[in-house]
Amino acid sequence: MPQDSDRTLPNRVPTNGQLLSMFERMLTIRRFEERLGEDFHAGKLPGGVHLYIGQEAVAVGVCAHLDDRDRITSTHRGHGHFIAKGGDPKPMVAEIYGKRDGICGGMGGSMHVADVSKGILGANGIVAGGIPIAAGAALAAQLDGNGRVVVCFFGDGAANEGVLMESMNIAALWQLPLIFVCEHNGFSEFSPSDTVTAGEIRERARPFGMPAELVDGNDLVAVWRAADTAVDRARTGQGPSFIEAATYRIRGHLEAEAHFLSRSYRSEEEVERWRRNDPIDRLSGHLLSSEICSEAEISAIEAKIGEAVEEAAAFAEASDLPDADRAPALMFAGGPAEAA
Amino acid sequence: MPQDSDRTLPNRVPTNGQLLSMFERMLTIRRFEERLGEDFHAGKLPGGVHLYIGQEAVAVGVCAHLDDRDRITSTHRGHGHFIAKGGDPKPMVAEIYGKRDGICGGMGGSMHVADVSKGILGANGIVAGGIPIAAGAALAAQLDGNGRVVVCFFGDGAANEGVLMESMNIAALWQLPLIFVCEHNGFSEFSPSDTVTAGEIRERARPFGMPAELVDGNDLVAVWRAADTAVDRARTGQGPSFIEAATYRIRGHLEAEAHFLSRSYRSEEEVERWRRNDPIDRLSGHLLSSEICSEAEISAIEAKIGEAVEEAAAFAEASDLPDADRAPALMFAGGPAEAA
Amino acid sequence: MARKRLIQAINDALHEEMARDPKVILFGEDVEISMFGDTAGLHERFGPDRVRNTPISEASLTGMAVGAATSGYRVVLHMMFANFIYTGFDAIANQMAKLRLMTGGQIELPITIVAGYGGGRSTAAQHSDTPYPLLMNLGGLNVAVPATPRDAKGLMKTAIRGRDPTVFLEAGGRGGESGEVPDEEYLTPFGEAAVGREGTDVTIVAIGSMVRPAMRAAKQLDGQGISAEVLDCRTLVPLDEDGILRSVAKTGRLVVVDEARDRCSAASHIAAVVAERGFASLAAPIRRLTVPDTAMPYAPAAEKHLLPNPEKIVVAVSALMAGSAN
Amino acid sequence: MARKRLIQAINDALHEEMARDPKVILFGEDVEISMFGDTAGLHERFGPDRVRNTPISEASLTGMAVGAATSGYRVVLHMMFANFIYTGFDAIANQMAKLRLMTGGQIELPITIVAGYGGGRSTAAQHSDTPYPLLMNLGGLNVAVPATPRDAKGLMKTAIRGRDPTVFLEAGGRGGESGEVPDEEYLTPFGEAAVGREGTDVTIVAIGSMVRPAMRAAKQLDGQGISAEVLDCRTLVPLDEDGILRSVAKTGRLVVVDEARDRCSAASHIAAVVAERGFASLAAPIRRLTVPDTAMPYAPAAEKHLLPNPEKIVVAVSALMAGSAN
Ligand SMILES: Cc1ncc(C[n+]2csc(CCOP(=O)(O)OP(=O)(O)O)c2C)c(N)n1
Ligand SMILES: Cc1ncc(C[n+]2csc(CCOP(=O)(O)OP(=O)(O)O)c2C)c(N)n1
Ligand SMILES: [Mg+2]
Ligand SMILES: [Mg+2]
Repeated sequence: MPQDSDRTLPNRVPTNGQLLSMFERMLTIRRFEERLGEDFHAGKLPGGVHLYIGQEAVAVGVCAHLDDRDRITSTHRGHGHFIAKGGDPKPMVAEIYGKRDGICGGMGGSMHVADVSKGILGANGIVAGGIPIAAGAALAAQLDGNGRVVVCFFGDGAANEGVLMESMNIAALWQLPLIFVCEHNGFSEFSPSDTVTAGEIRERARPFGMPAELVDGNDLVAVWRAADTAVDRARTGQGPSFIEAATYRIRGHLEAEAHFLSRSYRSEEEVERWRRNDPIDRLSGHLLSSEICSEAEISAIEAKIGEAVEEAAAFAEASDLPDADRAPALMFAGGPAEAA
Repeated sequence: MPQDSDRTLPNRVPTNGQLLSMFERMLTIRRFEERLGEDFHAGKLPGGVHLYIGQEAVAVGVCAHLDDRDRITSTHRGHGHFIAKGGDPKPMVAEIYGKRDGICGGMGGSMHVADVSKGILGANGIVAGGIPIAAGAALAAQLDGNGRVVVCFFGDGAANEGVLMESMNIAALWQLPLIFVCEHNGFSEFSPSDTVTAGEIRERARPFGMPAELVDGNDLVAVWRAADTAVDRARTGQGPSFIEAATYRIRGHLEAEAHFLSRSYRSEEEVERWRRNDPIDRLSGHLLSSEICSEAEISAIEAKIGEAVEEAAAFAEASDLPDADRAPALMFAGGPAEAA
Repeated sequence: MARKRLIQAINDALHEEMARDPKVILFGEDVEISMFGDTAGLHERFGPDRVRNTPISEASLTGMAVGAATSGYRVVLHMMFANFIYTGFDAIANQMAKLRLMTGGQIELPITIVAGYGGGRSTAAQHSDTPYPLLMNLGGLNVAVPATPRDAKGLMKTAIRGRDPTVFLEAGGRGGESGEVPDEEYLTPFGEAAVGREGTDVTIVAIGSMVRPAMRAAKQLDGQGISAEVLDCRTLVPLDEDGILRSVAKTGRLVVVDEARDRCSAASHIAAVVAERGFASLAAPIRRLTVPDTAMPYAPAAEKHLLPNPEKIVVAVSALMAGSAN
Repeated sequence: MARKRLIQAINDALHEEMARDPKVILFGEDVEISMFGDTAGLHERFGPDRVRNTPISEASLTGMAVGAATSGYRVVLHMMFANFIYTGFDAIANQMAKLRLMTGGQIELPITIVAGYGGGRSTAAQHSDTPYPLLMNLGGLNVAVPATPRDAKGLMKTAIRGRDPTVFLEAGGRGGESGEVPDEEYLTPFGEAAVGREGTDVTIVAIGSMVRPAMRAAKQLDGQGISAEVLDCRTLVPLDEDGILRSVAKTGRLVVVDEARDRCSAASHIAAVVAERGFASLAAPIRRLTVPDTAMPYAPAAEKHLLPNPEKIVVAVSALMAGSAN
């Protein structure tokens, strides 16, 4: 993602170039995930997928402020964070296909896509599992003293795991360069959020002396601006921040849910209401109405992404399976560095 | 502890009879613990002891509102809660001596003193371990629907364990009859509290919509009044409350610490300052100055407690050791109730 | 008798026990809608007091089970995937498994922890662990691992009516195995292995999901003239040591099939018990078929490669009979 | 050579490794003042960036160790008493032991988790567990359990310089055993058992705190004309299977002494390995001396009763030699 030189100025708004670039990133996530959904239902994926569709503005608006040296931790719903942080979707798709050329060699699958070279410490199948990992990475960043920052993405359901409180306390106490991004998408698995969560999640950050902000998570610019401030604080040694992004999970908790749930847990109207609040539509509407780009340019972006999706799927299909006996050798990096 | 019939009226103050009775309870804790400290240093106790000296007003001021049917969970520093909740100090001392007549048959020791018949679910060697146990007991109390309440006592250090946040969320969400009592005694083991705790602990309760109050934990009446309100709320189905009691740990974290610490972690002046703020002295001062009782009456209470201490120590000394092979049979209550 | 899937049998057991005893309560994440189907219909039938969804707060849930159980309730706590037992491990290991001893026997803890375990469905490393070895080592927990719908129902009922904590692990992916379930009320005892098949040449002890491959292997072995006795542990704590020893006394040979990782597995423990108490009857080395000490990979072939299966069992038994240990 | 206590030897190792490599950092509850003495002086010498106290937040600490280790630091995480490993178990079991596989080998996790373990000092059930069996079963962790100050120092240095997570358990109550520690720099290899004493009649494999009682027992047995070989595992993962098998090939008899609870103990696993790979050399049943499946009671006599000791070892070995298994 291109960065402007005035990145740390407060109260900035994204440039037109940035908006366009973020639009492309959001659409990339959307189209790749739509394809993964199809692939799942076509029986092409060995495991399940949790799709991020509808939440793209959060990952993209936050990660727009990050470089490769910055780090993120993600969740079971991690494809969007992976792509937003600059991960290559091709080996990501291959990973989800369980192939040798997958970013994790087919060992991790959808819930574990990671590219450490890009600072993507990984999706995580353990709810809130990424939060303390991010705190540890933020400690490392602080010790390195070179302005790196760390973002942990987690859901509203994850906010009820105690490690959140623990990590907020440590982050505030040590003034770690860590940004907590809670994606409040309405559900904790199949439970509507308010049936499992007391009060407002962002308020839980304040007792630690941490700034906490609620943003419209379907408004790319709002997310971008909140993240701008938070990342700036973290980079300049002013400690952690908390962003709660209100958004909505358009697809099921996981694509397989229709196969095993005996009843639905939300109304079609609710989903429809949120579909009309689609973050990508909102952004493209803005791009067009502000004449930042034309319909033709958007179509060109669509076409480009469409090709990339096809290419990635073909790549994944063509990739070999990993050696069946590969796993054991991956458990340990090797003997002690010098004892051997 | 005697209860007045107007127990649930708001804005009450304790009666003179209650004050006297609470004074006796506080002094009982103090004298028993002083003896346990001596016994430890005399090598009479097989294990270590964490003394509650200086914090007595908290346990007593809160437990004054509880009956046997109410429940508490406690900490590694649990003798005070045990006695305050109506536990018999005699088998408690025998327990700490590791004897057969100990309240737990010598199996638990100081960190596990429990008398379930009195609603004392036990001291706990795991920091914050009692908090979710209390939440579960509060769920049971709510289901029983008979107005029982549960109190969990925990330290300021324990407030950094994630289970606190989790249990606060659940308690608030389900409006459990649970009172969180955080005894802020200045230290998390050997770390001064502010070196490990960001912000004000009680503030962590508010985001859940829970009332939270700071009280002077060395002021028995202040504790009693805060607990009165909180217990009243819980009994009447108004949900959980949070009380933070500011107090100080006069003795070491554990009595053995002088044997193994290479340096001290606080100044003598600090300890001295808090000694002058002793909750028992403050209360006896009030009792005398308000002419609620005379010096002679206090001496009589002292004498009575002194005898009880001697008696308990003699009882503990005289008690046999538990059978050496007793433990394995205590692990399971037995086969399934009806399958056998 | 009716043919049912394992998950359905467990669901039946929960319905029956909750109807029978109003003190049985059930909670866990999304138990109302029921991800696996094992808790389906309970919320609708018994209401929100007795069956309720919880926040994602495993560390508290296990502690709450202890607190509610000390207050007279029989708690069924659903932990969804067995890996999340690790998330709530503290109160299991430090409280649930120890509190009765620590209080000198003052309390009983009628708690049933339910979770789905095991691999084979590309759920990857964080959703396919087989944690019974750890739980067995804690000392204060019963551990039930049913292989058949019949036993799943009977063991669940026994667990719920028990006076001690039981971890009940279900190999329930895609509904689990099918099998006949009696119509009448019954309880399956703890500590009694089931003889899946009688035999004279070799004893195959299998656990949970491994019983079916063991039975298949035994059938194939039969064709090769090898008579295998298959024992299904049903519960690992208590373990039917005598039953296993009796069988080995007859056959002289033991193969243990276990979906857990090898080191300190249930298979290791069963092997150790027999190497001590049944040594005199052993005519051959004790073989363990387990998962190598590896987290589960996602790619199906890589995962399958690690899991015991009928072919591997046949090879192991044949080698044992031929006098080679490989 | 200088005579030192185990805890002092560990402290020396930490001082040396932190001086050697600025990427080594250490954190945990009260590591600055050092409850056990193993981290004494480090905060003063290396400063608050590299040695710092943490809040009581075990679940986060283990996760943070993973996060810092993936960012180029060598993390030493002190968990104080081994029971608190359960409190921070989630990230150990679900992240630390699995993340390398899950990422297809993208990361290394040079993490050393330190904790004091074991009973014998009336610290009661929640402060005296011996959790290595559970950790061994997780698959992705090295497990070191030194018995002597020399090995404690050498194994700690090897752990810190390693590329994988190691749980380093110290039987450090009251400073631990005393012994000679070389003055010069050395590393103790993982996966090589130490021969505490050579012998020809029986192999006694012992772990950590059990090595000394095993050595004492061997001495007494010598007086009875029984020649016992004592092996000290030093690391349980990797386990020196070959070394154990070589010894049993010579002696034909095996007794394993382990302070863990019996079910799925390290002793069970070692017995299982030998019952499979060393069966041909076995002249007698394999005996395990472990702690019954019990939480530790507080009363000293009740606690002592459960722990293996030289007398129990002598009785077990004598019975084995006499041809009875008890
Ligand atoms: C420790 C743990 N507990 C439970 C689960 C099962 N689980 C997976 S996702 C999920 C809901 C997460 O909700 P939220 O954090 O809001 O994320 P969302 O799915 O809405 O993106 C649950 C309960 C898990 N994976 N890990
Ligand atoms: C889970 C866990 N972690 C660490 C410890 C070690 N420990 C015992 S008491 C204590 C400090 C507790 O501080 P606080 O909660 O403030 O209670 P206080 O000792 O001040 O009464 C610690 C760290 C423990 N017992 N349990
Ligand atoms: Mg959500
Ligand atoms: Mg404190």
